[in-house]
Amino acid sequence: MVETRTAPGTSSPSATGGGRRLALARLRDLALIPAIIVIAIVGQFVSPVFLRGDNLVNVLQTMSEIAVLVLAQTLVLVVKKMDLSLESTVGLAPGVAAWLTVPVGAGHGLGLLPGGWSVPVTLAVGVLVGVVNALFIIRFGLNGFIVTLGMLIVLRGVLTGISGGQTFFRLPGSMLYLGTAQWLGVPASVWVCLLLFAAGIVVLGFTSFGRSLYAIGGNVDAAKAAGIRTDRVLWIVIVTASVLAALAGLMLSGRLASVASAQGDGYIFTVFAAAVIGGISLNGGKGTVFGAFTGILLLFMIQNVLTLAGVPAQWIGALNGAIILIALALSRVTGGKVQD
Amino acid sequence: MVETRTAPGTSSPSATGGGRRLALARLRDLALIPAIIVIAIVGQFVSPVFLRGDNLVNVLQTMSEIAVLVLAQTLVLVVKKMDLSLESTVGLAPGVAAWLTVPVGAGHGLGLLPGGWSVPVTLAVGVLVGVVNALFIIRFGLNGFIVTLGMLIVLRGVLTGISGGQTFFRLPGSMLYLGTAQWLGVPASVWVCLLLFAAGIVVLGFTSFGRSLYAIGGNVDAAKAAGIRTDRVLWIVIVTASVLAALAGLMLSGRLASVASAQGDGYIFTVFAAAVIGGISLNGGKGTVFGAFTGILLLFMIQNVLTLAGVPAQWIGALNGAIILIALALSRVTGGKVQD
Amino acid sequence: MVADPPVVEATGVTKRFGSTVALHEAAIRIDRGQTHALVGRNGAGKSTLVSVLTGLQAPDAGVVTFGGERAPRLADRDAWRRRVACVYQRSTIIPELTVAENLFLNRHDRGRGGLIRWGTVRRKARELLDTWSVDVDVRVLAGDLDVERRQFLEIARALSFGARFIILDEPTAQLDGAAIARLFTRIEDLQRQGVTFLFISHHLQEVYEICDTVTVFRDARHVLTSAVGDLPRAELIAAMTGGAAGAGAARRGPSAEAPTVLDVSGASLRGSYTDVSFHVRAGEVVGLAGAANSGRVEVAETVAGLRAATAGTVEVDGSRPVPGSVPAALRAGVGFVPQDRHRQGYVAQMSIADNGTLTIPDRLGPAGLIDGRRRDGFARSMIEKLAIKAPGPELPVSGLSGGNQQKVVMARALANDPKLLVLINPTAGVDVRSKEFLLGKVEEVAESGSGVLIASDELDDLRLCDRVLVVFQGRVVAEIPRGWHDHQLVAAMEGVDLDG
Amino acid sequence: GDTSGSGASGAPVVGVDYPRSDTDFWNSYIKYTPEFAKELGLDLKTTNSQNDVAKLTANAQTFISQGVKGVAMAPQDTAAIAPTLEQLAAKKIPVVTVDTRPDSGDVYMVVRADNRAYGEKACRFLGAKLAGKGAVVMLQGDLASINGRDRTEAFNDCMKADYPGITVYGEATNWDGAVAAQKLQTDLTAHPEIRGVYMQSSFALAGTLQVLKQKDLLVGPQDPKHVFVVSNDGIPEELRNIAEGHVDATVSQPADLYAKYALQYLKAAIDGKTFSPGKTDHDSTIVQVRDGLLEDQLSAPLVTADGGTYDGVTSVKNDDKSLWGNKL
Ligand SMILES: Nc1ncnc2c1ncn2[C@@H]1O[C@H](COP(=O)(O)OP(=O)(O)OP(=O)(O)O)[C@@H](O)[C@H]1O
Ligand SMILES: Nc1ncnc2c1ncn2[C@@H]1O[C@H](COP(=O)(O)OP(=O)(O)OP(=O)(O)O)[C@@H](O)[C@H]1O
Ligand SMILES: [Mg+2]
Ligand SMILES: [Mg+2]
Repeated sequence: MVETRTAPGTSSPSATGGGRRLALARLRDLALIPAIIVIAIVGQFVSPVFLRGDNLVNVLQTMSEIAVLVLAQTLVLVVKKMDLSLESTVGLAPGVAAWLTVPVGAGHGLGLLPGGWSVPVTLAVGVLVGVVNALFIIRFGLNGFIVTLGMLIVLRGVLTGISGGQTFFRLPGSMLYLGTAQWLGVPASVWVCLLLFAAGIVVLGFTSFGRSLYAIGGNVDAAKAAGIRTDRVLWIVIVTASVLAALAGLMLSGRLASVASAQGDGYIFTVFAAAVIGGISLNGGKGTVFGAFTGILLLFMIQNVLTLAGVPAQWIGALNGAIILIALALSRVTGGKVQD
Repeated sequence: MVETRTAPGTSSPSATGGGRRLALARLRDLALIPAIIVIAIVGQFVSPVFLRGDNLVNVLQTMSEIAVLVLAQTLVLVVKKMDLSLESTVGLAPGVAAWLTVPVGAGHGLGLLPGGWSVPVTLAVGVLVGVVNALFIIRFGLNGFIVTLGMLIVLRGVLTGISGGQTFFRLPGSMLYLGTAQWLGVPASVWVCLLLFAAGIVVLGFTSFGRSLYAIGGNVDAAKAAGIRTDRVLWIVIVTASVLAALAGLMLSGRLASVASAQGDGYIFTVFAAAVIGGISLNGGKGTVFGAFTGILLLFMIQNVLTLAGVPAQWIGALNGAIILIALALSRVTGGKVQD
Repeated sequence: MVADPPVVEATGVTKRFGSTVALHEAAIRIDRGQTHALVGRNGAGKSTLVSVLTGLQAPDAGVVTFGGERAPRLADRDAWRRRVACVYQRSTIIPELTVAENLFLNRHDRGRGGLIRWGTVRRKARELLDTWSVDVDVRVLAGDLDVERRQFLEIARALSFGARFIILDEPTAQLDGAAIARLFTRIEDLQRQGVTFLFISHHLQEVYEICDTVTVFRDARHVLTSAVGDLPRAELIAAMTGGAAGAGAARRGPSAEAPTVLDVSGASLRGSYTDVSFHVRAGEVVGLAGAANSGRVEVAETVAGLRAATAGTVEVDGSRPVPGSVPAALRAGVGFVPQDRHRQGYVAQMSIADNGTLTIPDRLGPAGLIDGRRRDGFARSMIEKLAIKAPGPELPVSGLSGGNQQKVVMARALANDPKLLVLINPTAGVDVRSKEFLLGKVEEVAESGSGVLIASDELDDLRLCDRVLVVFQGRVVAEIPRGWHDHQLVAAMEGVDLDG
Repeated sequence: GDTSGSGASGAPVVGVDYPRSDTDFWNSYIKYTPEFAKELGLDLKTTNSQNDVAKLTANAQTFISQGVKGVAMAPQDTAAIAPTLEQLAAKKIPVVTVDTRPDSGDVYMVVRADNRAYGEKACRFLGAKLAGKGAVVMLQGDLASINGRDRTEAFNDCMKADYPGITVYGEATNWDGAVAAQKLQTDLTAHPEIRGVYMQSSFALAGTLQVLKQKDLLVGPQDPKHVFVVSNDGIPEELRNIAEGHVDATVSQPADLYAKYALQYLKAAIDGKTFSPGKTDHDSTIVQVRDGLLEDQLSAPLVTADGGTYDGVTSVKNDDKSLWGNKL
C-alpha cells in the first residue's frame, strides 16, 4: 500500500484496501456457512439419517422456539442492551395464560377465562414484562444486564408461585395450535420461525427503523443528534423482544402440550452462544439477523449429530461446550474480530 | 450553578457541589448498610433466633464459599472483564481432585494419587482454567463474556464426564479440613472468607497493584501509558479469580464432604447480583471489595430471614428476586448511578 | 553545542497499521533546549511518531536514540519515563479515579509494608496543582472535572515526572485563550530551565509564538525541518499540504430584506445561559463566540433541538419546533453539525452512506424501506460535493481520516437542504486545508440563501461571520460586526471590556 | 433450651425440609405434609432446599437454631449430606430421610420406595408388551440424580438379562421436557422400529405424547404402530392419560405415604419408640440396609388400565382409590 502514498495529495486509501474491508464485513455474515457444511458432512457420516428431509425438519422444529429467542436477543444486542429475562418470559407468559384458562378440575388452573383468551394473555404478559424492563432500563437508567438478571429471577419465581411448581396440562386448543399445526406438511412453528427471521432480515437490513437500531447500538449520542428518537426505538426493541419471547413460549408450550414450571430455564446460555457465534457483537451495533440464524442452526445441528451418534450421555455436555468454543474461535479467524 | 459563574476566573465547580459528590462517592461504599440494618430488624421481628450468635455464624458459614466467588468476580469486574466460568470451576477443581484421589473401591474415583495431593490438585486445576481463560481473552483478544460462557459449559461438561454424573464422596481428609475445621470456635471457612476479603480490601485499596486494576478498568490505554503492565495484571487477575473459585470449591466440598457433579450450578447469578448490588460496576474501574461483601451479606441475610419466616417454598424465588430488584433500585438512589 | 548529542533522534522509522502506512521512513532530530514544533495535516503520522518516541509502540523499522544511546526495551516503562514525558492527544485521565490518584498513578507514595499513604498522595497532589493554580479538590473524581481542568491535570502530571524532554501532542486543542496563555507561561519557565519540548498543534500561530524549530510531516514522511523564523506561514502551509494555500474570496452579506430564518427570544436554560435573544436572516452567517463553558454550545444545541430551553422561544423559518426534539428541528429545516464528531457526529462502524443519510430516512424509499441504490446515489453526490476521500459509499466512517470524517458530518447536515445550518466547532482538530474547504462550503451554503449559526471559539471559523455575538457567562454581552481585530474579539470572549 | 422444643400448644416442634418445589410429585408431598402434621399433633417448621445440598445444610442449621426435636429431609444428593447428619446427631436430633438413603451416617428411619424396582417394573411391562423384541427409548433424568441413576441401571440390567432382543436408546434430558422431546423426536426419526418409551419422570409426559402424535404414532394399543409408554410418578395427569389409552403404565410414587410416614416416624422417635426389621402395619417391609440403618420400603405400584400382571409384576387399575393421584 506504500505506493498509494507516494503521490502527494492522493493519500486516500487504495480502492483495494477499502474493498477488502467491505468484503470482510459481508463475509462475516457467511462466516458460519463452512462450519455448517462441515457439520452436515460429519453428520452424514455418523448417520445416513442426518440429511434426510424429516430429520432436518426435526432440527428446524426443535430449534424454532429458541431461534425466536435468538432473534429477540439479537434485536436487543444490536442496540447495545441485554435481556437475560427472556428465558423466564418463555415460561411465564404461557404459564399465566394456562393458569387463567385451564379449568379447575382438569389441570390446576383457575379457569377464570375461556380458552380463546390464552393467546392474547400470553402476548399481553410479554408486553408487560417488556414494559417493566424498559421502565427500569430506559426510564430509570439502570444497567440492563442487572435489571434483566433480577427480572429473570423474579419472573421464574412468579411462575413457580402461580403454578405451585406443578406443570400445567390440558391447555386450551388455541395454545396448542402453533406448536402442533402443520402448514404445507411442515410444522407451523418452523414457518413462524422462518417468517420472523425473514422479517428481521428485512427490517434490520432494509428499513430506516432497522438502521436506527444499528445507529443507536453504535453511538447513541450520534443517533440522538441525527434526529433518531432513541428512547422510543429502545422501548420498541425491548418490548418487542419480550413479546417474541412470549411467542416462543407459546410455540414451546404448544409443542409440549404443557407448561412446566421450569420451562425455559437455562435457555439464555444457548441464546447468547448462538447470537455471538452468529456474529452479533455484545458491544452493540454489529451483526446481522442472518448471522444469528446460522449461529443457532449450527448449535442445533451439532446437538442433533451428537444425539444420532449416540455419544455417552455424560460426555455430551463437554463435547457440546468444546464445539461451541471452537466455533467461536473459528468465527474469529474467518470473520475478523467477530466478538467485539 | 449560575451564581457561581458570576465571579470571573472561578468557573470551577462550586466547592459544595464537589463536596457533595465526594461524600456520595464514599457513601456508595456504605450504601447497603441501611438495608442490612433494616433486614436485621425485620429478621429479629420474624424470629428471635435471627440475631443469635449461632444463627449469624450460620449465615456467614453458608455464604462463605459464594462470597469467595464474589471476591473473585469483583477482581475481574474491576478490570472490566467478566468470568462466568467461575461457577463451573467451583465444581470441576475439587471434582478432579476427588477423581484422582478417591480410591476405586470406596467412591468411584481412580485412586491414582494419595489423598494429600487433593488440595494442590484442586488449586492447580484453578490455575489451569485461569490460564486457558486468559489465553483466550488476553492473547487471542476474544470477548471475555463469551469465552467464559463457553468455558462454563465445557467445564461443567467435563465434570459430568469424569464423574459420570455421580457424586464423589469419601474425600481425603485434607479436602475436608477447610470445610469442617473450627478455629476459635468459628468455622474455618468463615475465617478464610473474612481474611480473603480483608486482604482484598487492602490490596485493592492500598497497593499500587490494586490501584492498577482500577486504572485498567477505567481506561486501559491510559493505564498502559502510566507504565502499568496491563497484560500482566490482567493475567494475574484472571488466574487469581480462577484459583479463588477453586478454593471456594474446596471449602464447599469440605463442608458437604462430597463433590456433586452439579456443584456450583447457577451460582453465577447470585454472584453477579451480589457484586452489582454491592456497587461493582459492570463497566469496570468502579466499586470496592467492602461493597461487594455487603452485597453478598445482604443476599444471604435475606435468604436466612425468608427461611426463618417459613415463606411458602414456591414463592421464595419470586420474593428473593423482587428483593434483589428493590435493593438494586435503592442502591441506585442512595449511592448514585451504581450500576454503570 | 556541536558535541552535544540530540536529546532524541529517530531515523528511518516506519510504522504500518494493517494497510495504512502511518509513518514511512520518517525522521526527526531534537536538540537539547529546543522547543521543536511538529506539524502536519490530520493523519500525517504525528501522534504515531509520539507513541514511538514514548515507547508505547514499537516501530516496524527504524531506530530511536536518546542522547545518543539506544532506546530502552518497550517493557521497561520506567526507563522510558525517565527520558521522556508526554501529554498524549487522547486523554489518559481515568475518570473513575480521583484527581490525586490520577496524578500519582502507579507511583503512589508508599509507607511501611508497601501500602499506599493516601494522605501523602493527596498532599502532594494538592501542592502540584497549586503550582499550576488549578483550583480543584484533589479528592473529586477526575471524570467530574470539566475538559479544561482535565487537560491541565494531564499537563501537570506529564511535567511532574521531572523529565528533561517533554512531548505535548495538541495540548491546546481543548483550552481557551486564557488557559493557553497560562500554559505558555509555564512552558517558557521550563524552557529557561533548559527543558526540551516537542510541540504538536494545528494552531500555527502557536508554533510561531513559542517554538524554535519546526518539522513538517506529510503523508507519513518527513518533509522538512527549519528554524521557525526562516519559514513564513504561507511556506509552512505549502509544505504541509503539498501545494499553495488558497485565499478565501470575500462574500457579500445578506440583503437587508432577507427573511429571518432563526429567531431566538428570551431563551434561558438553568446552569447554562440566561435571556438570550438574537436572530439570523437567510443568507447571513452569525457567529456565537465565547470561552469554554460560556454557554454558546448550549445555545446552539438548543436551536438544534438537543436541549430544551427552560424559558423563551426558538422559531425556525416561521415555525416553532417542539423544544428538545431533534426530529422537530430537522423538520423545521435545521441542519446540524454537533460539537464533538467522535461522540455525537457519526456512528463509526456504519458506512459513509448510512451516516450521511441518517437524517433523511423519508427520502430513501417508501414506507420506511431503504432503497440501497438511492441511498448510495445520495452518498456518491455527497462524496463528490464535499470532496470526501473515500473509495465508495460503503466504507465505514471509522476508516476515514479525521478531516474526512468531519466532511461526512457536514454532508449529513446539508443533506436535508437546511434553511438554517447550526455548526458547533466545525473545524476542531481539522487541518488547515480541510478547514479552508469546510469553511468555503459554509460560505457557499450561505450564498445559496440559508442562514448559518456558528458556535465556536476558533477565530478562523468566526472570521467569515457577518456578525459575531459574544457569549460570556451565559449572556450575550456584545455584537461585533465583520472586520474585527483578533485581540478585540478575544478580549470580549474573556469578559474584558476594552472600551472601558 | 428445652422449652424451645415445643410450640405454643406444647406440641413437639419438627422440621421438614422439602427438596424442591418444581415437580408435581414433590409439590404433592409439600401439600400433604402440613395435613399429616396437624393430624399427628406436630408443630411444623418447613424449609425448602431447592435441590441444592448446600442450601439443605444451611436449612438444617436453621432448624437447630430453632430448636426442633426432629428433622425430616429428602437429600437429593445422598453423599453430601453426611456432615449435616453428624451435626444433627451431635445435637441428638433424630432424622428421617425420605425418598433417598444417605450413603453414610445414621438416621432413625429411611422412608422410601425402591427406585430400582421402578426401573425393573417398567422394564418388565415393556418387555411383556413388546414380546421381547424391538427397540425402546429411555428418557433419563439428570445424570446427577441418584434416583434417576437407580432407575436407569435397573432398567438396563433387567433388559439385558431378560429381554436381550430389545435395544435400549438411553437419553439424558436434565429433567427438561423440551430436551426430552427433542431427543425422542431424533430417535424416532433415526430408528423407526422404536415401539416403547420409558420416561423416568412425568416431566416429559406431555412432550412425549405430542411427539408421538406428530409422528402419527399415538394410536390404540391394538394398532401395530402403537408405541408403549411407561411413565413414572403417578400424578393425576398420568392416570387420566392411562384412562384415555395414551399412556400404558406408570409407577405411582407414594407422595402421600412419604409425608405420612416421615412424620409418623419422627413422632415415634420423639416418643422414644424403636423399630426392627419386618412387616409393617401398612403393607410394607422394614429392612435393615446396613448396620443401624432401617428402611421402610413403601410399595410403589405399577398402574395400568386393566390392572393385569405383566411378567410377574402385578399392577393396579388407574382408577384405584388407593392411588395418591386419585385422592387430590
Ligand atoms: N483506524 C484505521 N484503520 C485502518 N485504516 C485507517 C484508519 N484510519 C485511517 N485509515 C486509512 O488511512 C487513510 C489515510 O488517512 P489520513 O488521516 O492520513 O488521511 P488524510 O489524507 O490526512 O485526510 P484528511 O486530510 O481528511 O485528514 C484514511 O483515508 C483511511 O482509509
Ligand atoms: N492504532 C491504529 N490503528 C490503525 N490505524 C492507525 C492507528 N493509529 C493511527 N493510525 C493511522 O495512522 C495514520 C497516522 O495517524 P496519526 O494519529 O499519527 O496522525 P496525526 O498526524 O497525529 O493526525 P491528527 O492531526 O489528526 O492528530 C492515520 O491514517 C491513522 O488513521
Ligand atoms: Mg487527515
Ligand atoms: Mg495526532
